[in-house]
Amino acid sequence: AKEAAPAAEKTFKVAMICDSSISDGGWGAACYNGMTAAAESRGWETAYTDAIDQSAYADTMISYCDLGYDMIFAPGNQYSDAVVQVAADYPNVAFAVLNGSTELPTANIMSILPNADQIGSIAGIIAGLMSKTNVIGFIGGMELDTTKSKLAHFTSAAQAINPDIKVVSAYAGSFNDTAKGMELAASMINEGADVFFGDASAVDSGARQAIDQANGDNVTIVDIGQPADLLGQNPCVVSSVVTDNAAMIAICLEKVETGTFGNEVVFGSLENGAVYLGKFNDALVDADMQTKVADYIKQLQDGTFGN
Amino acid sequence: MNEILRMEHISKQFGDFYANKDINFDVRKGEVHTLLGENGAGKSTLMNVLIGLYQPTEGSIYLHGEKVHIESPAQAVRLGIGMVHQHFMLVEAMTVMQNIILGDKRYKGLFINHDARRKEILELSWRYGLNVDLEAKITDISVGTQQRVEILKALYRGAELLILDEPTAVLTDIEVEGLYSVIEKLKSEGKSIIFISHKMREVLHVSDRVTILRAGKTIKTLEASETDGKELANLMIGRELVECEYRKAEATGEPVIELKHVSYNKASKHNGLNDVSLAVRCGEILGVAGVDGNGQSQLSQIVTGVTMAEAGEVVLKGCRVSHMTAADFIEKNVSHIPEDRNRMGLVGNMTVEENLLLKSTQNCAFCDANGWHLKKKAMRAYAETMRAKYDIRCQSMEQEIRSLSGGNQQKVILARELEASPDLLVAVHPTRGLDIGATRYVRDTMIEARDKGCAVLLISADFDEVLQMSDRIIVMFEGKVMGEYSGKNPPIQAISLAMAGK
Amino acid sequence: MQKTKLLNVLIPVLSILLAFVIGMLIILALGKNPAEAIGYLMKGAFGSKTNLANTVVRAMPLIFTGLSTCFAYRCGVFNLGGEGQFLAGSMAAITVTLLIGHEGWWVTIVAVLAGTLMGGIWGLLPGILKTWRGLNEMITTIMFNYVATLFMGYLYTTALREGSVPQTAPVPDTTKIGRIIPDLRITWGIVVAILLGVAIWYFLFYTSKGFQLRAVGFNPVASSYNGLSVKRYMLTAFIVSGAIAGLGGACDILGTQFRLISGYGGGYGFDGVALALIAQLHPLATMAVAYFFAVLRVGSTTMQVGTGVPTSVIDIIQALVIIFAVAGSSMMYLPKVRKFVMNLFEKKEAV
Amino acid sequence: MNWNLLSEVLISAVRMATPLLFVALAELYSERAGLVNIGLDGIMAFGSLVGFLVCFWTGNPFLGVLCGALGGVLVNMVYAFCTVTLAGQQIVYGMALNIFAPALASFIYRVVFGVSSTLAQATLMKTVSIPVLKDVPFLGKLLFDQTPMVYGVYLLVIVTAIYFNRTKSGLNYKAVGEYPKAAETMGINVVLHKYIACILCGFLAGMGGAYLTTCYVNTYSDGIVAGRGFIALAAVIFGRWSASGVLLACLLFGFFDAMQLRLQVGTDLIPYQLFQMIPYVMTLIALTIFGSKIAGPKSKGKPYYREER
Ligand SMILES: Nc1ncnc2c1ncn2[C@@H]1O[C@H](COP(=O)(O)OP(=O)(O)OP(=O)(O)O)[C@@H](O)[C@H]1O
Ligand SMILES: Nc1ncnc2c1ncn2[C@@H]1O[C@H](COP(=O)(O)OP(=O)(O)OP(=O)(O)O)[C@@H](O)[C@H]1O
Ligand SMILES: [Mg+2]
Ligand SMILES: [Mg+2]
Repeated sequence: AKEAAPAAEKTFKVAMICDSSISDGGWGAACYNGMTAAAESRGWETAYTDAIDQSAYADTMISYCDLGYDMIFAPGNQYSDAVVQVAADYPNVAFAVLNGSTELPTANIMSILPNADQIGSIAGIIAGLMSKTNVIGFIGGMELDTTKSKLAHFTSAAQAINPDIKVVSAYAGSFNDTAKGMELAASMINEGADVFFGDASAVDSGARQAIDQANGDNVTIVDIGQPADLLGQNPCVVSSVVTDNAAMIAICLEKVETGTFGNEVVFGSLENGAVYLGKFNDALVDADMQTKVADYIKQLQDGTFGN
Repeated sequence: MNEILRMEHISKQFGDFYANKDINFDVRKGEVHTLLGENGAGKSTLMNVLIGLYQPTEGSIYLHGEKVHIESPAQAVRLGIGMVHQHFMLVEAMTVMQNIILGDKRYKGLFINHDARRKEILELSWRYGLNVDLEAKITDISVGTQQRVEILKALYRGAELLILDEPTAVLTDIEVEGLYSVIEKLKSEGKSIIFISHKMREVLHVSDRVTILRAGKTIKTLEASETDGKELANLMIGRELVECEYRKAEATGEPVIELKHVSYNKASKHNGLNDVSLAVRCGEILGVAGVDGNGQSQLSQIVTGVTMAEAGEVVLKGCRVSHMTAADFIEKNVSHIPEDRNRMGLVGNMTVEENLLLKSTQNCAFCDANGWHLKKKAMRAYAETMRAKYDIRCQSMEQEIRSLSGGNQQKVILARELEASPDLLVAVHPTRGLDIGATRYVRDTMIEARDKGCAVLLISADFDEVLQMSDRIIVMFEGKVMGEYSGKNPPIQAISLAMAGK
Repeated sequence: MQKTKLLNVLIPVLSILLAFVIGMLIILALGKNPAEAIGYLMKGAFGSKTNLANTVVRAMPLIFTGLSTCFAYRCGVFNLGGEGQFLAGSMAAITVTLLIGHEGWWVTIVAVLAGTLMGGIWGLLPGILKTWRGLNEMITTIMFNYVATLFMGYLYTTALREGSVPQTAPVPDTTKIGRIIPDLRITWGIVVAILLGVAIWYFLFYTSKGFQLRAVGFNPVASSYNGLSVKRYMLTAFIVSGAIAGLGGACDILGTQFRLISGYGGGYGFDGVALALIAQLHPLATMAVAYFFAVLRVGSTTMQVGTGVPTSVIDIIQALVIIFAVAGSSMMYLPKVRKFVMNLFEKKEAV
Repeated sequence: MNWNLLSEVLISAVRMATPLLFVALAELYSERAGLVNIGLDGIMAFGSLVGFLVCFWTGNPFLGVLCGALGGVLVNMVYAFCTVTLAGQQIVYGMALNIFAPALASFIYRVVFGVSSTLAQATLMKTVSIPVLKDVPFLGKLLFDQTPMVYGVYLLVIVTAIYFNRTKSGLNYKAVGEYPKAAETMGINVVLHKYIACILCGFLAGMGGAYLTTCYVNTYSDGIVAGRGFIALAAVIFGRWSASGVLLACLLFGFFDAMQLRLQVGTDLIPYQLFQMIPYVMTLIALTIFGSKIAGPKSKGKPYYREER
């Protein structure tokens, strides 16, 4: 990458592109918040372009490059191709790909990779402890590898705690068909599911709505939010598995400033605090349960969970 | 004088063309006033202006002495003007009753009071002798009945002034008699009628006064009692009517086309054929007479391969062709002047030149390499020769053909169909809508083709045309051939009876 | 004659300008500087060699779907299935590439042929339904679009998936359609597109078959009376227009996108219809309008990035362009308007 | 399949059919007057945004629905002017609406909520259950425990059926779609009817859109309409341009969609995309089997000028 500019005056600029909307209350929002928080902490300027088609990924990034942006943040592996193409033409611009693969990084590309296994496991621990019906539900957006491993670890963690647990799961095939989320959740509730976890952005908010409707005034079916702390957004949210994108993005920004950007993957995990469990809804989870969850997460971190 | 309608200085322009120019016309209470004029003289246009369907370019209309501005047919209905259109305005998917009460604004209430309306309509139909089955769908009733429905529609709305646009064109003689009595009845009730026709006999029979239109202009208004057919005809055509007698030919050769017991859509009386046999030989014109809608369309389609017969045999120049398509017929040198030139004969959005060459672009004179390259120069040259030869009047050969006048459109079809020196020419209503000059031209050309040895099947609703041109005549009624007559000194009485199915 | 032709060009141009004026007013209302916005737009589309090239790259798929529309509509076939046929082409091309497992230029050719064929088949299906069962192609082609899109989803999430994201493996480097100039993204696909456009133009206006096809499109009844096989021409139009879109899909996947991915190909079909209609179904004009659409797309991306107006403003301007351009030309068919405009002309000439 | 599951599927089918039904009725009113409107998706998108906004601001879902419907009318006036007054091509303008209206909706949403990244949620319309009847096993929850909108749309189906089959005005309306010139000569104002048709179409399609954001999900997101307009278009053809037919077609689509989602939850073996194809493939199969013998109103899709021959 480029040598760090010696002049301290230079205001760095970072831009984010996103195929969904930044106000979707899910993935787009979390990523945008992550970027702005990180930028603020380091005094960067930000810009974003959201709700763009796949065919415009490259054009948009090129536009930012032409306008002198220092880093481009692409929150998803679906942007990898476009990033690789554009990065080759603009060696002086840094590109950070959230959830990018470990093979992706080059001289001006870095991957940011939160630990999906841990995220799934944390949700699984809560679900395994909380489910009374022994049926838990998972709704995915697209069959991303990260989503698949979240599902796998959600399942195995829950079953490690309660072997009778059955997982019902489905993919909505979309990140923004809210109505589909509702229908999927409704049918899972019908199958008896009482703890939900999802990885489908706006689809999840539909699911939460269906859960709230099924609950009425008495919350018996709950949802575990992600990737931001969603406590309070819906009555059914019991807690959230939070991914601290801001921390990881900030690492990238710092590397740009110091001229050490590139050829690297920034991992996010329980260990470095980029993945953590959000606050509990105390009305739904008693202190006893909360400590149990904390214990299991400790085990997870130690690598002793499930043994 | 109790004049109820006066139209002053009416002009109506379509594009650059004046369909009506400075027309003056009036109607008195309780009279039958005929508008007489050739095809395209502007009769229907004038009436459409009167009922507000078209807006006049200039001129004014007075009803009961008061100037009115008729903006829409709805207003015309309110003013007591009713019209039976030349091309019926019936919604096919609905029943007779529904068609009659359509747009009725006299009764309040949301729902249709079927019983009351039925009673009212039956009363009306009984009073004027207009029998119809109210529950029948329009598609299931005959053309004559459809017309009765149209008249009922107008009367039901309380029309004081009734316009009948060529009401007799689609009727048999007996039905025409029925119509006359309806007109008498209406007149006796003090209603006024505008009657449109170009048949002298009936004009003189029903009218009180006659106004003659020619080429969009009023020529003269006459008292019917003070004139005769000859004068009217001369005024209508604009010059002394030269009785034209074509020489009749007698053909003895092999039949070019032969139909043997052909049936198609047999059940239908109006658009089917029932066991039809006929033959056309080279060098003769076989005329098919009959009221429109007795299977003529189907006949013309079967002898040109557009549709296939359901039963029986079609033999063209000795080959069985019952299963061949229009393309094969064209290949076998059959030409066709179809009944509806705009819908079936021409591609309106293409140029005059392209329409002239519609059938022959695969011809090696106009293209190379199996149709993969058009010789534009050759096409242009050919089109220009045709323009000269057939006297096609247009601004340019690159003009869209829909902007040409009907007569010139027909000349384009004629040029296309006759230049191939066909063995068989099927001509359906070849002069419909043409002025006298164009009509003469078309007829002469067809006779010329016959004399060169072409077999001609002439289907026409214009009885006089069939009589004048045919060497033999057959009459069609409800899909059947009613009889065959010689073209020399044809037995007019017998033929018109046959046309009515007698 | 001259006047009509002039108007046919003038009206869309004026309409587009009007649409832009409205767009600029929106931008002004958002508190941004319209002049600056236009500047960004120009810079994005024409600012550098790379930008110019990007515009051409963006135009390529649009040219294909536009030409596909052009061909079908000229024959009276209202094919709205450009998108499905485009995707069918891409899917076939990538599937064949990945299944063959070898690399090289011959794979490219096989893949392009497979894409064209598959596009043709995807066009043939609604064609059969229309000629055999009389089903309205506007409905069936839309249904087939959905099926194609979902099938593509199946391919990239399951059948041909590679790696962590739902997407297929990329086309191997040596199988990609080559770039004309190595450091610009323009591929030989654009040459194919332009040649195809010229070929269609020649076919429609200078060959007998094309002549007949147009006749069928304008008036099927008269055509059948004049011995043309209407059903055969219509079926051909379905197949060929599908194949054109399919070829476009193949060129796009092998030259620009390299793999199937969620959201791929969205909107190309409808854009194709819109731009072909603006071009009044003239193949050469269709290519020009496709290029214009691409300018708008690429330029407006920079404009959005530069000014920070919402992306949807761009879509609004584009829709306005379509509405105004088409409304402008249909207005010309109204006798009153026509007369008025002609009068204007006459006056000008008189002066 | 157990009863409980069937009942769940049916309830979900009704829920999914309701917005479809609004929009299909919208198209029915449009096509009955001879106007084929393929811009339903666009109208719905705009309706859903307006409905959402009003509901979000006022907390009154009913007002939201009403305003959503009016928003739909507003957008459809573009179509009305271009196709009726300018006698332009109906397909083109329908498509233009599909590009224009969703973009406008998305634009307005962004302007209103800025770049704030919290999710705006509105209050949903409450279900009104009919006492006693709702406790009828199986049918109770299906028929008598729904939002007023659901009752409304079924009422509308009946009203529509009666309107077209029994009333004078309905007869005139149908005549406009069948043979506008004949209708004109009978004193029916064709242009007015066509505009009314566009108003009704915009109103109902807007309402269908607003239903999505005021009764179904409590958020607005771009792409929320998800092709429902096109399915509704197919439903009208499928239902042979009659109110009861449209009802059946929509219920059928709703059923397939609900089934599809249930099947997805049950199995992992078959890729979900294949399930998602079911509604479209079924439409194609059903259309192929029934053919299109009844082609609907005769003049549909054709522009009308009074002075044309
Ligand atoms: N809507 C129209 N647009 C353009 N030209 C028209 C239109 N209606 C009529 N014309 C032209 O105006 C002229 C007069 O037509 P009109 O129908 O009034 O004749 P007509 O006297 O009723 O003839 P016919 O005996 O055939 O009914 C014709 O040349 C016709 O081509
Ligand atoms: N959802 C419904 N619930 C109750 N009754 C209905 C419903 N839909 C239609 N009906 C009744 O069924 C009758 C027939 O309506 P239907 O919609 O079948 O007519 P249509 O199909 O529009 O007319 P046509 O048969 O001429 O096509 C109407 O009288 C109406 O009252
Ligand atoms: Mg007339
Ligand atoms: Mg019915």
